Amino acid sequence: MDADLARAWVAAVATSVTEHAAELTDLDAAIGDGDHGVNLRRGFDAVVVALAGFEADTAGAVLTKTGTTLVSKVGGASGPLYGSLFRALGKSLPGEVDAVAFGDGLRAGLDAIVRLGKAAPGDKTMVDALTPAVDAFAAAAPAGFAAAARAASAAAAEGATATTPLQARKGRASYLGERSAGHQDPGATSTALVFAALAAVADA
Amino acid sequence: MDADLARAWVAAVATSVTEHAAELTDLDAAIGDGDHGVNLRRGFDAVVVALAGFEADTAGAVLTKTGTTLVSKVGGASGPLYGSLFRALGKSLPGEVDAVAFGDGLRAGLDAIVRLGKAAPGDKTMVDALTPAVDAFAAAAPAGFAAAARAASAAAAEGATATTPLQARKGRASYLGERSAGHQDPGATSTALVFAALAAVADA
Amino acid sequence: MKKFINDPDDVVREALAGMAAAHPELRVDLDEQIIVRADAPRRGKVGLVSGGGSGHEPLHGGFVGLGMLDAACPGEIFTSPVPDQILAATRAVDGGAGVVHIVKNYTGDVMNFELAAEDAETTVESVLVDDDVAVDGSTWTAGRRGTGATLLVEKIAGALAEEGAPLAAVAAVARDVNERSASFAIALTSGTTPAAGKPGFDLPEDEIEVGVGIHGEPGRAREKLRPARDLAARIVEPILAAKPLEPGSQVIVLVNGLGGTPLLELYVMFNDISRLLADAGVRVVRSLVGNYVTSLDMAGISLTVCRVDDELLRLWDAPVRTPGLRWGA
Amino acid sequence: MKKFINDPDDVVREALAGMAAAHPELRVDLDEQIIVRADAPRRGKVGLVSGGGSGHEPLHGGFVGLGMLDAACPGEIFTSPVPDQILAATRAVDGGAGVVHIVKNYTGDVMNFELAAEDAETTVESVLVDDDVAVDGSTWTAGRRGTGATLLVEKIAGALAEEGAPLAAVAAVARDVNERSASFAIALTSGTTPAAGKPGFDLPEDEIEVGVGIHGEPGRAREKLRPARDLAARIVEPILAAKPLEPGSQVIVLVNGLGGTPLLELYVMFNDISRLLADAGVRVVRSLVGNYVTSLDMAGISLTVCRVDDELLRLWDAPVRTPGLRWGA
Ligand SMILES: Nc1ncnc2c1ncn2[C@@H]1O[C@H](COP(=O)(O)OP(=O)(O)O)[C@@H](O)[C@H]1O
Ligand SMILES: Nc1ncnc2c1ncn2[C@@H]1O[C@H](COP(=O)(O)OP(=O)(O)O)[C@@H](O)[C@H]1O
Ligand SMILES: [Mg+2]
Ligand SMILES: [Mg+2]
Ligand SMILES: [Mg+2]
Ligand SMILES: [Mg+2]
Repeated sequence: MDADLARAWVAAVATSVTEHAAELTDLDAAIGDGDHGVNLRRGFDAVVVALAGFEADTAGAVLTKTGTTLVSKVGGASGPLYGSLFRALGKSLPGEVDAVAFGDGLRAGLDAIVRLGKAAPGDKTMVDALTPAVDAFAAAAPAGFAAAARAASAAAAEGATATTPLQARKGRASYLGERSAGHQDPGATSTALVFAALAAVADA
Repeated sequence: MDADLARAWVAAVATSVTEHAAELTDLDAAIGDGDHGVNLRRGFDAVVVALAGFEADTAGAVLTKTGTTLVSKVGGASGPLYGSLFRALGKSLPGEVDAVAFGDGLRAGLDAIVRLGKAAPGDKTMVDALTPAVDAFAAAAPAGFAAAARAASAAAAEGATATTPLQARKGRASYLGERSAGHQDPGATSTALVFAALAAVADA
Repeated sequence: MKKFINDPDDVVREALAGMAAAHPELRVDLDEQIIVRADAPRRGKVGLVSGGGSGHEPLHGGFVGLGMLDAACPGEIFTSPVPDQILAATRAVDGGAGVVHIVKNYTGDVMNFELAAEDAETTVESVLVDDDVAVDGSTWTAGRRGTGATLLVEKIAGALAEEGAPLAAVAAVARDVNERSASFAIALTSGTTPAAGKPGFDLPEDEIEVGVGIHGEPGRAREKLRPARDLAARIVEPILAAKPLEPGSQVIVLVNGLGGTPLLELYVMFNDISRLLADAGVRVVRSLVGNYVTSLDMAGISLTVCRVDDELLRLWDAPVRTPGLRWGA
Repeated sequence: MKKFINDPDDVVREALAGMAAAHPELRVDLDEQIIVRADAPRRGKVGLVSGGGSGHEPLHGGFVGLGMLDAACPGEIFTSPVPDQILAATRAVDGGAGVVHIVKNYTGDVMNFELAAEDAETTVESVLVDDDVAVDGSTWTAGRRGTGATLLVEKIAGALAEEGAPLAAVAAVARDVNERSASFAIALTSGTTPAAGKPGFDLPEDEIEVGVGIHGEPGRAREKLRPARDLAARIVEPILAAKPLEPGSQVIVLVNGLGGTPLLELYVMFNDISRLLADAGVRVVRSLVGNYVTSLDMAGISLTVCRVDDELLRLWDAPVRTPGLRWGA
């Protein structure tokens, strides 16, 4: 991944998040406070603006900037979490980024999210989509970036769907206790969008 | 009319007002503040209680007590108005009350309402039902009390219906301007109930 | 209808009992249904009594205390109090210097206060509040309604009474404040009285009632919902038309929620309203934003603008200690 | 959805501009999105910063001023503020004695305040408020939510900071107040965020949500609507169960509307609640009834009970001068 591909990815996420904002917000209204779509749209809109005026030669710089911008524009739970993901990913990337290095970077991102949010798989959070995505990317990395991105995207989508029956143990949804079961987690859903965007730009 | 008939009348009004409370309140909700039925029910309930413990030999005393109780229990516009009607009526009645004397008493009641509320016929108030009722009672008084009461009741009902197309110039409904037209006035409607009750007990 | 009540018929009495429990610094007489300052009557002080239907809280009971009302008599919901209550309140605050009745201009309020004043054992000055410029004041109506300005009248007259001014002066300043005030209101939804159990009127999702009062009644006209800045203009215009203000005029502004409007939205409206007033060259010297003169749970807003001079401003700033309005004490 | 707004995305910024216009005694920084006491930073005074999502007004911006917060940072609606805002607020109130962050216990708030504290150039003590006993505090959840007790924490810690107490003492008293407090809420309707444009949840005409928070989320259970006295018991019971009170305990009570509940109904509830507390032998020494910690236009009520000793009561009674809470000044 080079700086242009990183920009393309982030732009694709921005588009996707805008398209799915209402859906994410509805999911969040069911078991949270109904702002997840609005939060991410606001954040990625700001990222697009920030990157437009930002000179960068490397994917790492682009993604670090993306993370920093998310942290300072989103707020809520998803701001620091997605912000940390992109920041840790960006910071961990070397000058030249191949699939394996990117896979390592994703794992650094996952670690950052878990450090901050202390969620474990099964807690019904974005971690439930991110963890299998990171694993799938690493496993498929030898087959090349595009293949790894496709695998990660499929795994994230599956992970998101699998949150539906779970009872939440982290975030706002946990306040609902048993009533949180039966709804797909908004953050896991947006994580699937992030990897779908990655697969799309990697294929192009 | 003797004390017993006066009591019967007031009791019949109380029953009727309770039965029609929702209807009166709905009429008032359309062009006022939605409390006319509640106000009158509260008032006549209190009158029933007050009269139960009240020794009185004359219709005049019963009706004066009715008026005083209404004034101190109803509030709003209808409290002082109906209170004054019954108070003035009661006070004006001699010991022996025939139809003519009662007709004079009703006129005294109408005068009291007009003195207090300053409404003219056509202003879309209870005066629009009361005025024709008082006139009809006086006109039919030579035919006896029951006949006069029947005539008054018919005239009051007609007067109430006739308020529908009018634009209100007094009371809350006047705030609506032209929008007050097309609704029957709640106070005129309750006045029709008062005379219907009179006709019913006079006939019995 | 969902409400935190036990029985629609008991709401006012139970709320009064709640006020008694919450405000031991006030004297609440549950039999007479009045709320009185603990230190009333004060010898030589003009007593200030107001009241009206319930459902407008904190008006009036929440405005009893130092520097404002001496007593309030809450009627049933949207129903003026009865003369007995008003008389009891008048007696309770009569310190020998006379009593001012602050009466919102509604047929029922006017008549009940009039009957009470006739029977009062002290000199009573009745002051009519009729600030709502949505209603034309001609003889074609019952006259302008008393709404938001009531708060200003009670605060400023209360401050003057607190200073020991005589009856005529207190009544005069109350009338002056009313004369200088204009209000106008818009509703997004109707409120629901416990007795009716359903909204007073139904409004489609994209329509509003313009020129409403504070009793759940429909307004002067039904219009389309528009952005806050347009609604602000819709409110400011009739106010400035009815009581024109010279550029440079000093005003106190009350941006008042009708009960169901979040404070956040009131501040959005204040932002647009204050800009419009500034454009008109008017100087907002004091402002109050909140739910003060309400109509149960109606989602709506009213604006009251009162032109003041330095003396009125001084009285506005004077200490007040009531459940609903408090500063300097 | 009908709201007094221009654009859902601009509500918070415009409301902030409205606050700036309405409260010239505060310093509102529209770029940093913070509300700051005019005299901040005060040399040697511990700074008090709080914040959280908007939609809870007057919390927190309405509690900035003498004797309470030094600064507030309002996030987007129901969205915690970002670290930049919190940092800016921290800087603005840093008088060299350290800064206390009062953080309601929500994942987003905790993380954003944490990130800000890491970057702060002064010593920061973070105090977590988690008074909502509807949520069990086990590791099965994100922990108890911070709700009504936030007002008490801000008021009492603010009073101590105003007296010049050191950082550790201010943080300690804040934690102590939180520890002594318990809250529980019931909603009759959901609120509507401008962004979503429709209620967060739908409720049938005869059902309520029990154990709700202040973000429009559903509660712990859906139950049938009941009379006020039964709802009062439904609220008081879990509070007394979670934080038992010895007979004779002194408490401060906050009966708080969630935004869409008329004051009249809050007093009806206060009547029933205070009776239940009296039955339990608890002494209500101070009470506050009104809409203080809201959830936009949600019709609902929360009760907060805080056991106090004489020192906490003294701090509660100390002067406070903010838009939303004011006495003695
Ligand atoms: N502790 C946590 N760790 C990881 N993800 C979390 C955690 N808490 C919440 N989330 C994620 O954040 C999402 C909600 O984000 P958002 O709605 O933007 O923030 P908020 O909950 O503050 O309103 C949830 O759906 C969940 O996936
Ligand atoms: N000035 C008046 N003169 C005569 N009747 C009046 C006057 N004003 C109002 N009314 C009558 O009072 C009725 C309303 O009574 P009610 O609803 O009990 O009192 P309120 O208007 O105070 O809520 C109106 O329908 C009308 O008939
Ligand atoms: Mg959310
Ligand atoms: Mg009425
Ligand atoms: Mg009425
Ligand atoms: Mg949120």
